[in-house]
Amino acid sequence: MSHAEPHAIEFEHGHTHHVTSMRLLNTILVILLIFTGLTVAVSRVHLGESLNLWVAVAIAVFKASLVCAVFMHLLHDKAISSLVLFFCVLTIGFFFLFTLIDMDSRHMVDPVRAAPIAAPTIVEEARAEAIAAGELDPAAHTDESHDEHGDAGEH
Amino acid sequence: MTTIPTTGPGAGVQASAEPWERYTHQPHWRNREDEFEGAKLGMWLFLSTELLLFSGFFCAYFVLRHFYPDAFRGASTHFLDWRIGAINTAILLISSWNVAVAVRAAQLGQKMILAGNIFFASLCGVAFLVLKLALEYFPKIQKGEVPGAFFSYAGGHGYDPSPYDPIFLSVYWVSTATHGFHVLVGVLLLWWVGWRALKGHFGPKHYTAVENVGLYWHLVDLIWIFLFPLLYLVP
Amino acid sequence: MIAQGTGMTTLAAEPIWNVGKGLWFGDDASTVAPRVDSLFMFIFWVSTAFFLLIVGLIIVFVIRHRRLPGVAPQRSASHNTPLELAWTFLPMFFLAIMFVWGFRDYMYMHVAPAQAEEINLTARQWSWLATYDHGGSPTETMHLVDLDVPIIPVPKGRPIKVVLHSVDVLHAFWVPDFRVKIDVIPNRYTTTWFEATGGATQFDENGQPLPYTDHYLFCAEYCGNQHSQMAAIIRVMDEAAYQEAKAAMTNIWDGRSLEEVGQILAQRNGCFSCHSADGSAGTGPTWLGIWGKTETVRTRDGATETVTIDENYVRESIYDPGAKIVDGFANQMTPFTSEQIDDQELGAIIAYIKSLGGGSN
Amino acid sequence: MTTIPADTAGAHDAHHDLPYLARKGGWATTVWDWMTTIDHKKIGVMYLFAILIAFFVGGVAALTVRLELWSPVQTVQNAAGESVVTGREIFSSNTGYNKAFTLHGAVMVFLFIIPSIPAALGNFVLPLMLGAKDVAFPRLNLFSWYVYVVGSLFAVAAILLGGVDTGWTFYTPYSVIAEDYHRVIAMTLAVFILGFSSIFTGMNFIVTVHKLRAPGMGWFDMPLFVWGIYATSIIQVLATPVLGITVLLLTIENVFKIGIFNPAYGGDPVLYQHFFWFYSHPAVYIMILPGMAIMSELIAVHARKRIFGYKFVAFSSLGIAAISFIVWGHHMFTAQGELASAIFSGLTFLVAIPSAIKVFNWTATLYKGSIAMTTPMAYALIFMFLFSIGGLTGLFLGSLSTDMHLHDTYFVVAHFHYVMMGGTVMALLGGIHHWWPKMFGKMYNERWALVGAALVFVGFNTTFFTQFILGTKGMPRRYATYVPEFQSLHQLSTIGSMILAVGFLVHLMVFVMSLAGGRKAPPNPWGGLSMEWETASPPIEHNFHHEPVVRHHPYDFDDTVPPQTDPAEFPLPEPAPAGRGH
Repeated sequence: MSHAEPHAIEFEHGHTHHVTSMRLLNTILVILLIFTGLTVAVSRVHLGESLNLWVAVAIAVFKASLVCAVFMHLLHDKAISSLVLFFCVLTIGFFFLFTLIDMDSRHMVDPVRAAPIAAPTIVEEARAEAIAAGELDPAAHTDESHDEHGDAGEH
Repeated sequence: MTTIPTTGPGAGVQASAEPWERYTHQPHWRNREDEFEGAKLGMWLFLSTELLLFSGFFCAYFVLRHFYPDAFRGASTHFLDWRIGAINTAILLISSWNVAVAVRAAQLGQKMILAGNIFFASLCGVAFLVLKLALEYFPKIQKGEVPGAFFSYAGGHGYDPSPYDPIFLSVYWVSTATHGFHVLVGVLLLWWVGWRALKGHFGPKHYTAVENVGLYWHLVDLIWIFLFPLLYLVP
Repeated sequence: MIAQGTGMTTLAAEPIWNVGKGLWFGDDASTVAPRVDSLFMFIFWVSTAFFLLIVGLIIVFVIRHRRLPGVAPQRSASHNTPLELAWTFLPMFFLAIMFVWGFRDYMYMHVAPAQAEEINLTARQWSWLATYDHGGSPTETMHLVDLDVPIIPVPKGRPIKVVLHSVDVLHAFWVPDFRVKIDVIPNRYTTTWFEATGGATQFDENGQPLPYTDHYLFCAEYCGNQHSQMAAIIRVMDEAAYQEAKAAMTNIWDGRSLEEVGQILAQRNGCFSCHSADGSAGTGPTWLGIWGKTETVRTRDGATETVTIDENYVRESIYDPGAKIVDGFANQMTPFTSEQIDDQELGAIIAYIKSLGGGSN
Repeated sequence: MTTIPADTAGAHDAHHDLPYLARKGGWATTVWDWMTTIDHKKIGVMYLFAILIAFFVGGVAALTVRLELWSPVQTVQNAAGESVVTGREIFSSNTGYNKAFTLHGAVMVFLFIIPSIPAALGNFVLPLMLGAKDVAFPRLNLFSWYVYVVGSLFAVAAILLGGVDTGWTFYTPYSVIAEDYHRVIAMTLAVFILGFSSIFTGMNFIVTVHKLRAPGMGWFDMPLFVWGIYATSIIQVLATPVLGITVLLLTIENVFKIGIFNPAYGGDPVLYQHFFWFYSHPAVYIMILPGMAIMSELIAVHARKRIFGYKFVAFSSLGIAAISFIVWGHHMFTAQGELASAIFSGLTFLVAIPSAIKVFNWTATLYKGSIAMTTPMAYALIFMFLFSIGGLTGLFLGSLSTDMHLHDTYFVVAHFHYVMMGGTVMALLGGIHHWWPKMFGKMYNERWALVGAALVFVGFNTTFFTQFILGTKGMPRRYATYVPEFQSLHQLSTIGSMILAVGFLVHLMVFVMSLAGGRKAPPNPWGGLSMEWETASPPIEHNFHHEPVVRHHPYDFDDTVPPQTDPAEFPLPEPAPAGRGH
């Protein structure tokens, strides 16, 4: 194996395909790992409910763009691949945007229409039923009997 | 998707050549480049359907988190261990790097580097699944930390489960299980590609399957990049 | 069946495009109805104009340019950009009018006046329960198609805000004569409002004018088996009659026997949409002669038991219908909570079922 | 771009010069050959038969529904003073009726209309029009047919287990609290699986259009059918996955009792509607765009006239596809917040524009044409008539205040039947007649086909125009029983559905007669210019003897003699005076 770093290979009849350099691949991996650490670190800091969410999403978007651009070769690929991804993301964007607009604007005209009012009591009822029917044993499912990682993520 | 023709114009290459050197293209394509580009376009279209599929989970996540922020915070910190999530993230990132290196190796005709990286990536996938099953799914099922009506976790360590906890667990289970299924499919595909790589099917003139399975594997990684902070790191 | 109305209410200065409204709409009986109809008819005539233009041109072209053997077609332009831009942007003008007009009236429908009286409406499979501000609910019913449905009195000429909630699945509140519709959703309240005008005078069987007008209330969102029987009557009456009707609801216990109260409560809570009192088949077992009978039932875990229909069984079946289902019937009933039917009311309902006869007791 | 001559594959391909329908040996061999074929033409024909069976099943359900609505249910007191239910026609309970309309909706939408034009006619015609030997991924194409069959089997299982009464929209929470949830699961899994079939077909066509166009065929040299199918495929790829996740979540909700949509467990039922309509509104355009695509072919070929404003028509397809993704909320004006409703209403009016552009352009195409009253042309005209009504009545539903009254009424039922059936099914019928000679190499009886078309037109309007009036007057949809005021209109509608059924039977007879003893079809009976008319009828296995090269625009009727025709039959107009060419 030669140590020369080819940037492209000939595929067929003058069509060349780009070859990503090892150095770039390694750099991207390191950046991705660092940002994984960063997103964990940021989540320890309380920035407020929505800001924390936005930062986590922003870091994830950044990491995802790196994967797309380099690992998935979008940087040197035909434009059509990026176009497909672009329209896909655009579609998802509309999906989220309009759904969330609806979910967050119900109260605007009449506040009574705002929040979900039905507490999911059926969960409790179903549990009670299952316990009564002998399908569930609540005592067996407390951390007192299974103590592996109950406190793992606390604070 | 692709076959190695035993007859046709490609058969003229000397018999000692690797299969990839003899490969031409399927008869309905005009040339190999078109076939490669067509297959890749098809793969990107498929990947976009996968992203849209997962977007449903994310949409449900955002809406339900908007409704029940406290339950999401409590359930996430109590039921999920961010360390397992972080290790799994690293595993997937490294395997993605392996796959990217494998594509490069295919382009450069380095058969053993190609196969080695593919198999290492598939091992990472297996490790991901083992960690998920052994440290998350099985203990959770045992403790009753399951979604919906079957939720039977009665609390402990000062944690009093709220009736809203199963909602978070619903999102957690359906999204990670679907993702896990994709990892499983990816591992099987990697084995298929690795096995064909060992037989010499892939080289600079023909590496469509490596490229496309690689794209699929990166997508699996991509989705986890979003799932990890959203599920494991709710402050 | 609602008494037929005659003639249309005379409206001052109908817009010109309201010509032909009679083909499309029945009565209009609320302040919002003429607004909706007016936009409807505007869109109708604009659409008709475009439609006739296109169909007319097609007919002319098909006749004038029909193919004749051996005759060559004529040449014509392959495109004409100004023309195409014109028919791209000209419709936008009409569309913009429709959008703004529709949005304006939609907001009118959704923003209730501050002085509106509130009526709570609870939907369940398959009945409507109206609760007024004094806590009372309608007691009168009307026979409609194959079911007795409640009559919900509303005052004429005064805004009423309806606050809706469903205890089980999606329903929709629709009064066609009011042109008012809103979905009823299980996990949140929805609201709408109307000011009834009463519409055209209605007459009784003898041709005498009635002092009130009746309007259908339909469930418009598919909600299961008896979706099409989930109806009620909105009765528009003048203020005095309305106050009287409201007062009549306040204490249903006064001067009534336990059985009579039980019958009213059963009606109100929609029991009769599934359980008949006359022996006819329904979604649930008929109550006629059921008391004291021994029935085979399915329990929740699939086992079969026999039970006697007594106080305990009725109570359980109201608060937890799925516990023991009589063989041959499906588990379709939404449970009642003890706030919806309290102990005292339960006693009345049991007394009513007892009164329908049966074996022992 | 380099091209390789068509005969690269060598002499062993000689048998590929036979018609694709030629039998390959005995009965068993032929069946095996069809079941394992990767020939897009055979797969197209298999899809055609599959969707026609689905149409029959859905149609029977529709007739059952109409018959049930012949009379309202009434209880009367008989002589003995007992209450007796009268007027029930078919079903002894509402559930039977509810299952019938659910079956009708689900089968027609998921098994019939969505795969109809793209998968059946598209598969057959699209590669031929592009001058390609096959679609990009022939094996995926066959696989998607099998996926369709497996999905259909799930639907059949749901029916055989006793049917589903949720309506084809599966609205939560009704669909997740039903006691017969295992049947709902079977039905939703069917929809999930059928979605994959749709996705695969869409992917295949997009890649085919991008990569397999004949040499010399630029984007604006493609027939408009290809543009329409291309736009459809984009929607199929970008919208169907969301349906997939929706029904998957619905299935999981039913099996594991979790709470994403079910309010009893903390979910939001309106969220389900967003999920569902995010797919199902674009799906409406998956249904109608291919109909529009066929329309452009029918009008151009049978009027022998270049499509007026080709680029406007082509781009309007893409415009419809794009806007279709951001209007789904108009199905939820009565359920969602005011802000969202206002946004969706505004966007909804936008989608009227490209549809209007198409209708105007088709009308203008007829001007100075040479219009032959063939069955395909008759269906093109019927389409324009019915689709215009369907499209224009959409304005009443897009406008907020009128929709508050009309939502979930028979007005909506009539509107979408005018679009789906008056649009897509009429275009499909026109398309089947148009390409029938190409597909099977036989002509059909024009006179009887026109009789069938006339019956369908009359029957359709009788059935559905009455329903507009029912809707505005106050008849809610999905009602098994109704108040007696509506009976006469309902009866008129039912009579119309009978006429409609007779019309379809006439067509069936015409097709069977054609297959049994039709005159042999010439390669180019209508004088079309797109590439499918350059090959034999039926086409040879590899579509073309030599890779075709684009020499003229597919609609250049003024200057091109149609291939493989007698020039006397299709005379060209006088040559254009110098300087006045297009």
